[in-house]
Amino acid sequence: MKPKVAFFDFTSCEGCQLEVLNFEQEVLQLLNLLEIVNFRELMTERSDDYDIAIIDGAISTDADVARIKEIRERASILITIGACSSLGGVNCLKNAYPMEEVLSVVYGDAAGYYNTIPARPVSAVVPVDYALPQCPVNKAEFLEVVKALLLGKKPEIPNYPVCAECKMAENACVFDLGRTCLGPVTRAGCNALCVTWGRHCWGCRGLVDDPNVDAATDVLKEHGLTAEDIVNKFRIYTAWTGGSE
Amino acid sequence: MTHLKIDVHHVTRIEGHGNIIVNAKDGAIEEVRWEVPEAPRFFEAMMRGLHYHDVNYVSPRICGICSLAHNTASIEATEAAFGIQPSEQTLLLRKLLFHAETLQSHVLHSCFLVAPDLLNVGSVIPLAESHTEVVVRALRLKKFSNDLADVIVGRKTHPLTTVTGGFTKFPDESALKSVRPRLLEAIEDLDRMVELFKSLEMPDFVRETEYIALKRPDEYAFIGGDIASTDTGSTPPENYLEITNEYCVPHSTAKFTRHNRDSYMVGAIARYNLNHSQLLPKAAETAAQLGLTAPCHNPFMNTVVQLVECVHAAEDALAILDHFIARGVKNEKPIEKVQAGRGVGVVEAPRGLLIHDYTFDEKGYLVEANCVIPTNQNHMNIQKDFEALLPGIVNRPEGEVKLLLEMLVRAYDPCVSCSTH
Amino acid sequence: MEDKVISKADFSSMVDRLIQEGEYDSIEGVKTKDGKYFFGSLTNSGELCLDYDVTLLPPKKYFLPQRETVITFRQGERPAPEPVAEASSVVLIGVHPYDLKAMELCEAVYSAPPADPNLMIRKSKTVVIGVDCLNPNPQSFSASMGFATTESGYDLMLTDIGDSYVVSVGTDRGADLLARYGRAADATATNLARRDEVREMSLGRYEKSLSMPADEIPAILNETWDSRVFAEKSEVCLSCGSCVMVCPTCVCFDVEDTVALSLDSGERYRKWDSCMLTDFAKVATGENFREDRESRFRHRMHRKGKYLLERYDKPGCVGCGRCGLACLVDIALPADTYNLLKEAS
Amino acid sequence: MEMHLTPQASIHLPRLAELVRAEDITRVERVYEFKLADGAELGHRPGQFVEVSLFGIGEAPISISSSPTKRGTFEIAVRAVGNVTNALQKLEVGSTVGIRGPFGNGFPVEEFKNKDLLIVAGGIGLFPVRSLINFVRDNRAHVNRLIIVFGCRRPEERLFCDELATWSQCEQTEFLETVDTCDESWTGNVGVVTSLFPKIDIDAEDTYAVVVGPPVMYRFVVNECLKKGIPEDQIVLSLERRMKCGVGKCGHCQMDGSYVCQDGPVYTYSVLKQMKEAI
Ligand SMILES: Cc1cc2nc3c(=O)[nH]c(=O)nc-3n(C[C@H](O)[C@H](O)[C@H](O)COP(=O)(O)OP(=O)(O)OC[C@H]3O[C@@H](n4cnc5c(N)ncnc54)[C@H](O)[C@@H]3O)c2cc1C
Ligand code: SF4
Ligand code: SF4
Ligand code: SF4
Repeated sequence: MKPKVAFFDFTSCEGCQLEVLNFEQEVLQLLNLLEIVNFRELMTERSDDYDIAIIDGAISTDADVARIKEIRERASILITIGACSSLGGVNCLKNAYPMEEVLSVVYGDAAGYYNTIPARPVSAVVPVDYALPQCPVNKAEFLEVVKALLLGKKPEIPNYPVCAECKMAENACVFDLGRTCLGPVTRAGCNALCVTWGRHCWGCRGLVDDPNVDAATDVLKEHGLTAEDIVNKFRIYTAWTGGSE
Repeated sequence: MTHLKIDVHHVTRIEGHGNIIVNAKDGAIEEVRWEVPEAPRFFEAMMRGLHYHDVNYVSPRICGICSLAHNTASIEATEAAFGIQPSEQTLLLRKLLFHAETLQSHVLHSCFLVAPDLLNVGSVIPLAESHTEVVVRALRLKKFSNDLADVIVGRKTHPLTTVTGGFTKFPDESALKSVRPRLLEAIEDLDRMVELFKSLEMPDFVRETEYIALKRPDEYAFIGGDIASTDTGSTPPENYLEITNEYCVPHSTAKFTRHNRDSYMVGAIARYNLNHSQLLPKAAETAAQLGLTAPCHNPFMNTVVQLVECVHAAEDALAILDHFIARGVKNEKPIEKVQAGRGVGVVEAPRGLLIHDYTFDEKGYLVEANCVIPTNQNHMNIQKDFEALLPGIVNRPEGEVKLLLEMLVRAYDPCVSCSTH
Repeated sequence: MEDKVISKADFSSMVDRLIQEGEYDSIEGVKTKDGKYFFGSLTNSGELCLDYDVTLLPPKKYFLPQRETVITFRQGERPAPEPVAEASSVVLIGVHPYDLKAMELCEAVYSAPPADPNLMIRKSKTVVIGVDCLNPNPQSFSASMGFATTESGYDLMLTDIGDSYVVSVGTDRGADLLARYGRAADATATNLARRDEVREMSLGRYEKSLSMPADEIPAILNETWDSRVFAEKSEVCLSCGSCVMVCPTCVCFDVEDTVALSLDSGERYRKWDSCMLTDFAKVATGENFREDRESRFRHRMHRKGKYLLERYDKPGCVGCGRCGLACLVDIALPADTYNLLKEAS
Repeated sequence: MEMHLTPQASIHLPRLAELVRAEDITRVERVYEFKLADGAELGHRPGQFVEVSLFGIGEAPISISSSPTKRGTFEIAVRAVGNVTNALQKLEVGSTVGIRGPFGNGFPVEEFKNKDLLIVAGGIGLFPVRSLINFVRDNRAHVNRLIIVFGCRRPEERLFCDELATWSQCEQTEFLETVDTCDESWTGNVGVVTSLFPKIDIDAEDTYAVVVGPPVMYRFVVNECLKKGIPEDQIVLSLERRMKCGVGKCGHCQMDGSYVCQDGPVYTYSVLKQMKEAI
């Protein structure tokens, strides 16, 4: 029996679902292994009978909260893909402001029509079995996780900083090039993608389990960042500090 | 008494969440509504205080499908604010990227989201068996356009190398050369898609509206230019507010817009109606083959126009690629310059006119932002199309009515989560 | 063996000929990017930089790649595992003496019984052309490790004496390569005197050094297990593993299985691992045998300074300074720690 | 020097073995009997281990639990805690696995000759020492006295109950047993393993103690052994560390300068005492 898989999207850019759709070569093989019963962006049929729920997007409205709880009850395995569902993602940038303020900045006088709550990762509302952060989700890692689950193996999500992979990729260190980077505290697994393409790490895979944030903060300061810059840097992906279920 | 009650909660095969509500009794329409319940994300509020580099990085997260368009609009707005004139190479690379995104987005839409309706199935999955060749070609086209973007920006969704003032890394000759034969193959695949669509029939429905798109004297516009309307002519981008006039309605978290009439349309049809004379030869020929004549007032034809644009994009991409293969890509440092000020960036995302408007302080931190998304501009036009389409079909079976309304929504290729950024 | 001399122009033509004739699968040498150096494939001699200070990664990557398939297998009833040892013929140009010494250690580790053939096969298919390091990087202390120059580990060794290189021939294979591809003459006494002079001058350019003879390090480590130096230095450690990833003598790896999407076949691969990473010594039941930064930091210092030396009779650190350059909190350079321990003891 | 380096020499290539029998010991522990596909003997010493491969899942180091005197097949006993060990539980008889090894030094069986042997096993520490116990029982003249002390947390967690019964009934084997906690149905000794020590009377100079169990147990049991006067180099322990290659290359099992996979897993207390990272 092929496991039944359902995809659900919450507050997000839907880039993660698109990344999954971007398995041009692999998608046909995947369909041999899984039965996709719910994928709103791709198909009209839907079913509430599924084993694995794959979630993208953060939780940011009261309706989201109710919906994710319902999904958790039905799914035996719940996986979050992407930074939004796994960490809260860029959605949490708004949490720096009062909700009335963000509503009125965007909707002006009509702010009263709408509901919003501070954005949060899925794990803040229901237990998550496996979280695959990254913005957008790492296709290769997603495939590895799917295969691991099919084999009955626990997926391996790295618990060490991006620096290690960045060295293996033989990049020049961003700090040596006169810029700054969150690689030293960010969970690896992307092969230091951004640095390899001439940028720095923004932290889209979230922090490692035991980050030395104090030491990293000192490093950032030494490289010319103000305390405010540092807050801004961390808040892009790791603004959610409310813990998990 | 017959009661027609339609409540499509979350239309499928579109990007984001939208609902269709219809209530009719004995052929009398009591209620017909396009609703957008998407959770809003507040980019304009939450990006405030970010450094411009981070703004350019965060703003593409407005939309995973047209992240390149957002990224480019964001960068162009920033450059306008700082008074940066990017190099010719930068502009050319950006155009090549746009073609990659247009291709990938249009192929995804026409083959994966729309084609199932025309072939009477619920998704592309059964087509993998019944129309294997089409699906394989469509997948190959999509993969090609993704890979073309990958070579230049590192990954298709949420580009990496694009920054204010230029690029951080450049494709080498061998990478560009390896792409070229695949581009030729893509052009062939597109021909076959065109063949397929020639045989498919689009619903016959016509409603003329106002069409708005960018217009440039030199080419079929995708980046920059003036904002042109079929009703009122051209407006410089800085004055976009005169065109968009955004307003809120309680049943939609996305804002609506209006200009000269109750609604206007943006996207492939709008571009085609305004700029069809600038299509490259092969694209113009394709339009003729598909029976397309300007102006086009049938929104269902949007998908067909998208195919024409794919041919145009592939054609132009080949010219640009050949230019870079012949001349090489120079390793240019991004231009750095920061000053306080406001800038507006305008581009034609696959779904239509996209505007980013930023104000920065003297250190380059964002003070204020406004983003107008193509789908915002189309929401009201969808509503107006519903109102025009429904009376003619209200007596048909419920399933048929529902399908036609859904197909109409899909024709617009709406990017709903994007519109509630 | 004998010493030759070759003009720089002739050496460049030698490299170009090596590239063009295709006798070897690839010609690898030191190139530059972002103001740093790295070993990469050469497409013409103009890309080669022989006056570099240090490469980002050591040439170890050619013998022990970052990720390497070690066996393939089928899934199901008949797994039929097959060993994999991929190796191509390579000429590797521009290896500094410390990296040659480091390779000798790697070889010692991998040839200790039971020997690992993968590394050894690659080594045997690689012709190594070394070059003396005349402008050491600011963290290098290889001179005090005794590795400013080396008498072994290369097929050919170049020393830049101005317009030409003195070429020390280390092996028959090197002599043969030089004879077939290069136009070298016998080195004159003046050439050799000049070589000694430039080598001598380079010694003055090391900014870092040990405050004790290198062979005292094990004894110092023996006495200082509980020294506060370890706790103090490691407090700011990011556990990022950078120091290990860039090290020419670090050889530890992790092993994982992965399967094809069809789930019918797969491979087992090994990839670089680092004892500075938090979970390196953690077992399935949750116990972590080096749970805190201090114990990991101490372990690395002992491994570099003592364990490897005692086991393989070759130093576990060659003083290349890469770890010092890579460490963002400036604690990784073994010389700094050994000097502090010496002071404290 | 000529080196014949064929890929066949790969340190990573397992031999194939067939699962011929599997039986539950407890809910999470199971014993597996394997037969090498080429019909060869494993050729191990008590205290050695193998790397068990489940292709696609991974490898895990597991002690050989049967005695070398058992011919034709060998046994391992495994607690399911992770990927490989969980997947083993689902393995059906007739399946093929990969085996590398035997690795490690094993117990210094030769030194036990004509001595008294005191074996102390805690929990699944019994898995490796079972090999030694059965070896000695099959070569009973090899040692003088054979004293076995076994402790586990509760009666339900007792392992190899049939064999425990045999040992306790055998005249030539002295067998003591305890559980940490229990209900009324248990009539035996209650308390940690060290609580049995006062009951053991030995000629310390002539005794070798073999101690295997969870890390916490070592300190206490070694202390008791020392108190009884057993010389430090006659106290033998088997350790566990993270392992990947089993052949002294991957670095994971390093403890001070020692590679547990090669120099160990068996060490005498006199050696371990010198090591800072041992216990
Ligand atoms: C010398 C030795 C003998 C052992 N004998 C037995 C035995 O007889 N019976 C038994 O049930 N268990 C034994 N173990 C423990 C057993 O190896 C681990 O429980 C097992 O490796 C867990 O692997 P896993 O794949 O199920 O778990 P995962 O957590 O999925 O492990 C992943 C990988 O981590 C490593 N690893 C994790 N835990 C350990 C560990 N404790 N020791 C070494 N490597 C580890 C392995 O390389 C493993 O492949 C022994 C360990 C050692 C070192
Ligand atoms: S480098 Fe950092 S920001 Fe980039 S993908 Fe990796 S974790 Fe995300
Ligand atoms: S420990 Fe540091 S200095 Fe020593 S060899 Fe390794 S990287 Fe070089
Ligand atoms: S010593 Fe430095 S380089 Fe090494 S792990 Fe610690 S912080 Fe990273």
